[in-house]
Amino acid sequence: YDQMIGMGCARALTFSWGGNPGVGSLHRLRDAVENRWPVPLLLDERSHAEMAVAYTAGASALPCGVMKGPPLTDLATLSTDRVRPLSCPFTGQALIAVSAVTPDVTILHAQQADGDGNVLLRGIIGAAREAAMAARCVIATVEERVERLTADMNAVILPHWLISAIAVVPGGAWPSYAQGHYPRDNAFYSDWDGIARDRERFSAWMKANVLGCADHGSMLRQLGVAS
Amino acid sequence: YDQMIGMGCARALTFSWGGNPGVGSLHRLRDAVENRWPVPLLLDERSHAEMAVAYTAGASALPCGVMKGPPLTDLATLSTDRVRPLSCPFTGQALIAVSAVTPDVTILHAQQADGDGNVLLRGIIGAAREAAMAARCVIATVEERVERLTADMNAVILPHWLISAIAVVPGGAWPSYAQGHYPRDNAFYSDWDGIARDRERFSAWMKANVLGCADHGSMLRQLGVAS
Amino acid sequence: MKDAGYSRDEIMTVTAARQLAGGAVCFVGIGLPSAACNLARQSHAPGLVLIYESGTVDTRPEVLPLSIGDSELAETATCVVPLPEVFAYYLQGGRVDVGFLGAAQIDRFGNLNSTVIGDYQKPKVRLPGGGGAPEIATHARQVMVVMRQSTRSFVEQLDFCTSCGYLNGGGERQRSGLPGAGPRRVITDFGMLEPEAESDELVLTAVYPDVTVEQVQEATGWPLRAAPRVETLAAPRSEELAALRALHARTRAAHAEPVRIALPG
Amino acid sequence: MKDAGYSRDEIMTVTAARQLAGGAVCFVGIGLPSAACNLARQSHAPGLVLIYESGTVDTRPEVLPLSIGDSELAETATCVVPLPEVFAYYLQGGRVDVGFLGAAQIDRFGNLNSTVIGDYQKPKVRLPGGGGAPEIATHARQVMVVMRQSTRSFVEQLDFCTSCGYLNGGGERQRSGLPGAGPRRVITDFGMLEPEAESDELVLTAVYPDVTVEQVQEATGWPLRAAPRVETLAAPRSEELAALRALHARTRAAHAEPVRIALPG
Repeated sequence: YDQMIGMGCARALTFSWGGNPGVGSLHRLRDAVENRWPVPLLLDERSHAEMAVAYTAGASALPCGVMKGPPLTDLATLSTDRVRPLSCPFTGQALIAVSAVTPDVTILHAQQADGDGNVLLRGIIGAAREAAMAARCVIATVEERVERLTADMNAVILPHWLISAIAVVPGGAWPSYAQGHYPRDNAFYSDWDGIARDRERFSAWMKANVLGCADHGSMLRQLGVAS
Repeated sequence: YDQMIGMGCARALTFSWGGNPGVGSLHRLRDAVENRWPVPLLLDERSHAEMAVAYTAGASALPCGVMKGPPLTDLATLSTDRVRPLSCPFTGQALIAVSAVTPDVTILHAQQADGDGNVLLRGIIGAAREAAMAARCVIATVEERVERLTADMNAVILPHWLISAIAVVPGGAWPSYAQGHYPRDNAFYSDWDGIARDRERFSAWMKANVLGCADHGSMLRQLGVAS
Repeated sequence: MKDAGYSRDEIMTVTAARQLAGGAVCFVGIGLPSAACNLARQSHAPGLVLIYESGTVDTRPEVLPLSIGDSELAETATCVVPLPEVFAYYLQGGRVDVGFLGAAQIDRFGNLNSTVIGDYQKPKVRLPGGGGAPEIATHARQVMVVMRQSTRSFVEQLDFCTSCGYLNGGGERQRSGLPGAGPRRVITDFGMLEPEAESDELVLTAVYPDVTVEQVQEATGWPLRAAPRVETLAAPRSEELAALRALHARTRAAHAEPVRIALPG
Repeated sequence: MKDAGYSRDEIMTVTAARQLAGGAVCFVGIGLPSAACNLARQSHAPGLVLIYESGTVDTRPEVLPLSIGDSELAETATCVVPLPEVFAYYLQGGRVDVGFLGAAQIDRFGNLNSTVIGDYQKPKVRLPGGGGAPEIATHARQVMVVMRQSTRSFVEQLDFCTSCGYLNGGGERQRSGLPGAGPRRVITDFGMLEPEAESDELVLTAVYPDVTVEQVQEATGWPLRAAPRVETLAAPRSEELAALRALHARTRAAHAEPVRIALPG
């Protein structure tokens, strides 16, 4: 999402951690927040746990979810739109109400889709299921289309009628990894630090590799990642 | 649990459905509630959804959980210990607060335990995971002990430090089934209707097959279920 | 009725099955609802998505389950999700089109009792209880009820309200903020009842061949009104009957298989 | 220090690792905490249970992950659970003994900032943010902090309080009802700070060999007090250093492997 921010595509960011994992900062995010370049970015910031509760509430069609309280951090008290104190109606205990997050669209990458359109998620799934079920519309990209999902009955599957559209995009998780398909491209995460640090280098890279490529596969081939 | 009720071992029952699936009533439960035999039984009755929220709250160390409201059924309004109205602090929407259920002990049957004491649940798991994590103490019976759980990384596993004790009890789910091991004994569910309908026949059956057997395996052999 | 070549239960199940269209997502109770839903799925509505409250999603059982926890349901499902998830994300989340329920008692506004006959604290008959029904009745976009009709089951006054229909009628359900539309159809062994606009009171809208309006009224514990025009429902077609009987035969055979557990040692 | 045969980072990591005993359940942040926890698990505390906030439970990575989402963490875990579950059932549920955190700033009461330098609305430096830290600091039975010490990181006044330590001290944390005990130890590249009884103020309780109390005070942005008795921490043993260096070498080698994705067609 550093690319979307750097290209001015994002008006607001709902997030709980905004860094380059194992490397440091996301420089386009920093530039947008610190210098409003290329456009100002509204931050809707929560902790991981608040985000998990917010998506879970959204998936459950609830306006809010509950955490143990009281809210004492600067983050929790920054905005009354996200976190408010709540008293347990049974015990009086101090709790925290977290407002639901309900995306218009959730876009996620998964391993497989079958003929009916059921989508299999495998590995570290984070809050992907909740983010999908909280959304009005779900778009999935998958590594492969299969006749039947190769999954245990207790696997994490998004059933077909919750999905609006599926695109088969092999390598679609790059530069991250797809469990069971290919590993994380750690070198690119390092390279991105240098690319994104400079506005002009970033713009040139985007022009050559994103705007200048017909699809994800051509980009991967051009970058020498895919064969 | 019809057996525990009929033997007078239960003072109270927290439940959301108390029947013999596919057959009809649990006659010992009925006798205890309707005629207080052999001892009175206190009912802490909730709906499935309320129970799910109550266990989830317990597992999360919260005093209560939240559902969409308002509470309008006779069950929801029967006791203010279980369900209370709650107003969303963001939207004012009418919600339902459900008090947490935190068992002293949760006893469950599972497929496998490994050498470290991790326990694998597979198939229809209901709220077993939440009931375990809501409890102060978890006792698991398992079909088999294995070196390494034969499970996908996204399988439902209770990690070892949450479990107080594990017993290897093959056939321990009988007369129900253990996914991947043996099917449900539908005939016995039918037979139980006749056995439990009559106080004397029930007592005789319990004496012969439960009190009179050294362990679960001997009972299964005596009943001709196991070989 | 026997002369017609089908039983009352059979035409009831076939009629219930006919209410279900193509890709609908159904939350299914055990018993009559389960038979109707699976008949529909195995015949005219193969795209029907069945969810049982045990968490089996998009399940395609060959035989009818005796319990919501049957392994048949797990083994033929797209996935099996934990109980909290099926109620929170699927049902409360608004992702269920049709909830299919039975009950011991129903009143004129479609409120249901599956908890007790008599007083809750000192019941005459303690029934198994609500299970998933209260929230199915609350959240499913619409509810279908399948019940055998008699003055004992279609009553003036419920002994206990387990699941909400239209409450006291006259739009009270809608005003109270319950998300789903409530019981749109009640299919019985006499015909079909539907809620009247404005009053929300269940009125008789259709009967089976050879059933009279008076017979249905006699089997109802409140003064049942008939709609201005009462339709006659079509008798089961031979292929529908054959499919239903085959389903029941498969079920009986599967459930009669003796269980033997091999113990180690 | 170089003459000692180990770097400041190395003795800091080894010291942090030594704080972890046998079967403790640790919630681990990436970076220094992750190195310390894995060193402990691979050496003196093989029974250590490591949980990363991405949901990998009881994971045993051979190499250090670059991100909490690394597949190495998933593949070597007993199980991988969804994010809501790891935070609600494990962390908030009170099932984590030790939370291991880093931060950009810490104050004398162990409150942490990992959000911004400067004003939140117009920051001088926007940091990645809190991630799982706020709730780790709240719920873990006790917290350990590992941070390089300087007047820029050990500050009189945080720019932003991301995660709660002892708040304003003097028992305020306990009175406020936060479940965990707070930061019991802060391990730096100079030595160790611990909260004083009553005041909750961090005081210097131990230093590395050849480090003086004055050096630590100079590297601290508030007037750091020393405990009545300041211990000298043992230098890393050769097998500890060898294990740590081997871990880093394996990590570098693994992360340098080029990625090639085979596209169909």
